[in-house]
Amino acid sequence: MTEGETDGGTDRSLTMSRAMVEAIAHEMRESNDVFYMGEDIADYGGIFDSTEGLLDEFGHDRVMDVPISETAYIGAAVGAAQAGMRPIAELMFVDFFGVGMDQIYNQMAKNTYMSGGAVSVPMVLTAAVGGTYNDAAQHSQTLYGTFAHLPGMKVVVPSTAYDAKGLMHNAIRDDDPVVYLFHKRLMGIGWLPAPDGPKTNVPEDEYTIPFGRADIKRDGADVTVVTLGLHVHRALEAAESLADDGIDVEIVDLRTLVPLDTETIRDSVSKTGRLVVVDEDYRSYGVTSEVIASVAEDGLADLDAVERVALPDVPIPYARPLEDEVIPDTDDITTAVHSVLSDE
Amino acid sequence: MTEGETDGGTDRSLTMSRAMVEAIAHEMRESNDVFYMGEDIADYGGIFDSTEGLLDEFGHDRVMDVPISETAYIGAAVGAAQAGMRPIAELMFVDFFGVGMDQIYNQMAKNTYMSGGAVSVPMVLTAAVGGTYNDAAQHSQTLYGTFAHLPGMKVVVPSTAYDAKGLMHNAIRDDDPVVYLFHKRLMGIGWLPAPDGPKTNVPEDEYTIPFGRADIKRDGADVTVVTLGLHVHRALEAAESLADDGIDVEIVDLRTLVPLDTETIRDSVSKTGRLVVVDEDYRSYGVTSEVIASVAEDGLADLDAVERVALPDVPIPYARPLEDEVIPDTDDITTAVHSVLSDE
Amino acid sequence: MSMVAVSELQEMYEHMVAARHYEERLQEEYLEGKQPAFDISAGPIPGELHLAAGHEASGAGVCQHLRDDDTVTAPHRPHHVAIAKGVDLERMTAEIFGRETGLSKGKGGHMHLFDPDVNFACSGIIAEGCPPAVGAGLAAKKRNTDSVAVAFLGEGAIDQGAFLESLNLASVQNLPVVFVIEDNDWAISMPKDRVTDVENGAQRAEGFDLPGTRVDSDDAVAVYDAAGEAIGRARDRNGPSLLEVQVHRRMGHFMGDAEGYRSDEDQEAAAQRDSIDRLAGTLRAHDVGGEALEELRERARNRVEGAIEWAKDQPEPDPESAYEDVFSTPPSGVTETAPSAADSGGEDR
Amino acid sequence: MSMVAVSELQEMYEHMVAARHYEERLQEEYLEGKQPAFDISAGPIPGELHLAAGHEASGAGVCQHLRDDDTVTAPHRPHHVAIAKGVDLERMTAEIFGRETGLSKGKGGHMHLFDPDVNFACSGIIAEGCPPAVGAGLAAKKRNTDSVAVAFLGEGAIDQGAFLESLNLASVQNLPVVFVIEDNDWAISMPKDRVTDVENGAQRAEGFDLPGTRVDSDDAVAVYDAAGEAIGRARDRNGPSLLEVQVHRRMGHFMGDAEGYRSDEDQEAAAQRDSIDRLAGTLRAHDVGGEALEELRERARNRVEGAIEWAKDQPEPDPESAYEDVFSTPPSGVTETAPSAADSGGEDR
Ligand SMILES: Cc1ncc(C[n+]2csc(CCOP(=O)(O)OP(=O)(O)O)c2C)c(N)n1
Ligand SMILES: Cc1ncc(C[n+]2csc(CCOP(=O)(O)OP(=O)(O)O)c2C)c(N)n1
Ligand SMILES: [Mg+2]
Ligand SMILES: [Mg+2]
Repeated sequence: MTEGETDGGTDRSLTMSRAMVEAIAHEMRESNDVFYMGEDIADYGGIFDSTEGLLDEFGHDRVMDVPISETAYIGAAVGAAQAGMRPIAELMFVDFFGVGMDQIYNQMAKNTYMSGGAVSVPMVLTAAVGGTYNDAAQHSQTLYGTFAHLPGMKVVVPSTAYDAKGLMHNAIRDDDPVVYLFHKRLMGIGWLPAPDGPKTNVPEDEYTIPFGRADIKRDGADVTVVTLGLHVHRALEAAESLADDGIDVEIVDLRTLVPLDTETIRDSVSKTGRLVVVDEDYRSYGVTSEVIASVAEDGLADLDAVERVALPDVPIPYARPLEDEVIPDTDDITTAVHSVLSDE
Repeated sequence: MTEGETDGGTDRSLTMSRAMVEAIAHEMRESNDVFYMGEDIADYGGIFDSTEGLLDEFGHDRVMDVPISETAYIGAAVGAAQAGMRPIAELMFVDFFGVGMDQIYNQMAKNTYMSGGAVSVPMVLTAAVGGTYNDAAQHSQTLYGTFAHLPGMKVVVPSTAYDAKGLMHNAIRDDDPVVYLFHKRLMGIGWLPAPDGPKTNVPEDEYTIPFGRADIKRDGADVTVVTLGLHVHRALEAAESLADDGIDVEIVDLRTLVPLDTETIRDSVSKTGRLVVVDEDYRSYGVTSEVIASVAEDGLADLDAVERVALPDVPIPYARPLEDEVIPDTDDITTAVHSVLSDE
Repeated sequence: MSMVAVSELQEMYEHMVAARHYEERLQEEYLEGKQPAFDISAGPIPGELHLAAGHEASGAGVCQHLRDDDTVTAPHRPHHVAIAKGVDLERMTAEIFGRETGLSKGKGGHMHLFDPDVNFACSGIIAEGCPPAVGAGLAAKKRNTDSVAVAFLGEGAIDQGAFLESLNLASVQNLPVVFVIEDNDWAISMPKDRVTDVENGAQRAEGFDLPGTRVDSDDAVAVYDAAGEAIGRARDRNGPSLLEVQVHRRMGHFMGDAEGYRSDEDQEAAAQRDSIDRLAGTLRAHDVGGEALEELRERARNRVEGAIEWAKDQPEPDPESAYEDVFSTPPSGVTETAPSAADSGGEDR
Repeated sequence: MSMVAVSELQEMYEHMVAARHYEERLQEEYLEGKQPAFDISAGPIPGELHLAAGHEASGAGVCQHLRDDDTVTAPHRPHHVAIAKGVDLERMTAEIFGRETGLSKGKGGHMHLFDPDVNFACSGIIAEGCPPAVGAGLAAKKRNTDSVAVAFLGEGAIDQGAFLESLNLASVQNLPVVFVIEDNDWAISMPKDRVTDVENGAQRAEGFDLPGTRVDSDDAVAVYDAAGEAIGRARDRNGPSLLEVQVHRRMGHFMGDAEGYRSDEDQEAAAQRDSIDRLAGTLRAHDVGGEALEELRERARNRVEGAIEWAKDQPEPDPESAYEDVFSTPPSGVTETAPSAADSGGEDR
């Protein structure tokens, strides 16, 4: 990469957490309507650094710790959004969605439609997702498919600092509810070291990344790997080693699940003929299913072989050998790529 | 059908509601550990006749009205199940899952695994599903995919009285949590007239229908239609009219989503080569996706054409022309069948 | 003694009569084609219908204190509150009839009425409107306005987490929110004592450090007074309150409910305790004569008849419009700003 | 004056010392390999770790009244309660170290300890254990036994719907359930007054018509007495109670928490108010000498050391076992009974 061509001319590299917070701070400066609510997001700065530094600049009125009452405060964000503000509400772990889901999907996601467009709900729901640090079944899920299945919310999953900032700007400016899922392992938190990829150059200026546009994170001719979040980096790693074997993998980073960029996926598959979908959510009735079905529906003729690599349909176990077994790793991706190449 | 061959020799025909209640009553007679909790399930008999008549026989102690506190009473069912009882808890409409989901998926569904099998949670969660009577976005969903995506619960969707009884016997006897989703339009409720199909002959004796075994509701050679619940009957209707055009449709009734009988689906597709999946849940990241993906994964070579017919990704609207537009009907199925036949 | 002005009583009376007449007329329209065999898909009004006849004092007494910029959230039984809050009656009726010009273009129906002009919304999940009302109060506080928010709920909803959490959040943030419990003795078929040990729902307030009051006299004036205090407190930035009002359910839980679980005496007693009659008596005691009352009733009825007539004349929505409004129109969220090469930011790592 | 027997005080003391020593030793083990740079994936203990040093009086004082057939649910900070309830310490420790012979075969970890032999369970979502405890109480009532259920939760959990709804359900069904709030002043970084207006969490009981009591003396005997009353009430079928106990957090919310949000004075004060020292004083006043106390401490420490040693010796689970236990073993739910042609019931309609 020649710097300046693809990153707005900066060589300032940031962690994903810093990039995300930078966008939030910018929007909070621009408008008093933007504020952040959540547990431990004020003095603590967010358990996963999602609000690090915001309290100092904006104070407790706009960086608000709230009671452990997800239903009440997420619903309050809906009410404030309908009143014209632009709240950001944080669900500390996406795994906790079950205590506040009614407000999320029956109010936040549906009110625009149920009102025939008379009201809108310009809010962002942020949540930390993902495993790889042995936090077991109630603190390790991504639940990508759960949110993407229910209509009325846009669902965003950044994989790099660059994307995280642009997608967050867009999320806050969007007039519709956006669920912004950031992977803990990508944030660049001291105690949870990130892999190399997510820390990227990030322009100081604001910029938006439109929803519904997947990003080709690596060009390739032989196999299409569609993925998102942490697994973009695992797929890139697999691609590097596969390249040594002369296998040229294209990596599509979905970036948003709703809207889903089926065009980019299909274009890539029409080129490679082989599809591997890699996801950290549960295998069945989820992201891998949808990506495969969307290709089968309109591009069946192009499709020579398909594989999915996902979390098996088991709750996420605690012990290291067990968690390692179920969360897809680079080897699992490599194996799947070999498999689609030998399948025909 | 020669009576006596396929229905245990009875010519007693029951509504789906009567059949379901019969199984519950039987199990309650067999064991004091079985009891039913829910809103308006005692004196009212269940808003959708799911407990009609049970109060008279078993009294308020075993047919328990509970406060409108889904989190508390569904979680109480989990606790009682872990203590060795066999509670049935009713969520009046599946659409209300959001107020109690944490207990459902983080306790009911996960405790067996999280305890390494040390505890089990032998309970049934019943819920009414489905639209077609203009109850709008918060009272018309099926949410099949939402439950099927999250591991640890078996998910059952009967389409006939015969199946409803056998599946309910099995659900109560199963040592694992079972989500039993009954379609309002199939129950045979006076004010919500059912189509012809669901009222079937039902043996008086107990019998179980194992989970994970789809049922071929109609044999056919040309196109496989995979569906469930109300849409089994819409598909059968479509098949009749297609038969007039010489098109021979096979109809696979999934009956359970977890476990999913991929073998029966694949066998059928390997015969017909053409797959239409029909679902009343939202289109994306759901049942249609999973069925198509499961075939593409292991039977891609057999698959000549595929279509899905599902609720588009919009909340369910109220007015009749709008609801009619979004809930798949017989014509939509017919069109999809024609489409897979012309696709190749 | 209440300090309420006679003109306010007259307004409340008119709202209450309009609300009652509205429910009676909707009942008629709804049952058309549904008799003798009740088929929910027949007749001019689709779906379920929860009518609020017997609840009028609550909507009128509370909303009499509210302005357009105050927010109200109501539950599944919303019409009397909507009328008192000043929701557009014609478009609301068109919505209930499922018409294109309805408040929600026919997408929402009677449990999902939204009128942003007067900041009214309702929804069908128990206690679900409480958190958004807290949010409206939060917005008022942040914007430093003196508007308030009121959440209505049934006595059956006081056991639901959404309500209980909201009491705490409003209390700790000291928000201008009033929670109004409409106690009609029943949650569908479940009597109050089957679902809670607390006879007075306002007692819930005690665990959360906010004031709680109950009005059980079927007296719109008493509701007006108690609501005035609670809403005044909120407007003066003195924090939230909880108010419970005894009302009565005169028409079953929803249309088609035969109320087999309810005794004749209970039904009879509910019918007797009619707050509309009572308010008429109060007005007469304030020297508002029979003719003046009849004039108010006439005006109320005419408004209702006009709205129903208008609504029934409206076109049904185009089926294709079912695909619109999932997201805002015009579409938002596709802005692209500098740096222009932005989109490929992660391209070649 | 408490009627507690000296032998009970000794048992409680031993449990408390064991619990404290356990946490200190786990802290050591946990931090191994994680210093100077804290990487959560290093060292012998996986995942997050929430230690309960400073909470001991609560677990010991309450569980002293419990039998094996009584149910306890605990939150994310469970060890002191588990120890007092008699959970198998070796298998619990093996679970925390992620070993095959752990209580959950390494699948659950420290937030998901299940020991059905003593009816103990814990979980990681705030207030999530309350409804299942109500369910255990319900089962006891239905089976007409005199066993009881106790749900432990933090003071930060009293704003959560699951807790509040449970108070009501237990109250209206008159179930043998005791809710125990452990007030350690903090919910991670949030001080109590930021999240609720109520200083005394037991006040929540008032809105639900059940008795509420608070013990804030850091005195295990006072906890024992208050818990005895509440549990006795439950065992005698007189219904549920709410009990709040002041405890202290001595080790940060989880390991690695630098507590930047907390003042030194607050930390210091928490360390000072040590209920273990206090109970030792009480025992001495009951003529239990220094030597006897040291013997109890020694025994407690040995048990802990033995468990840790045993656990660290255990094998790690086979990766393939990750696929087991989603459902019960042996598999259930595949029974097939007459009529044999059952399966094709709907075949040809
Ligand atoms: C969370 C949830 N549970 C159950 C229902 C079904 N439901 C609709 S109205 C109702 C009874 C409500 O009673 P109450 O709150 O007293 O209001 P009322 O109908 O008496 O006005 C119930 C249980 C629902 N809509 N939402
Ligand atoms: C529903 C839910 N929300 C948030 C969390 C994250 N969380 C874990 S512990 C905790 C603080 C709990 O405080 P408290 O109840 O006082 O218990 P303590 O940690 O002080 O013992 C929070 C917010 C969670 N586990 N579940
Ligand atoms: Mg009521
Ligand atoms: Mg605490």
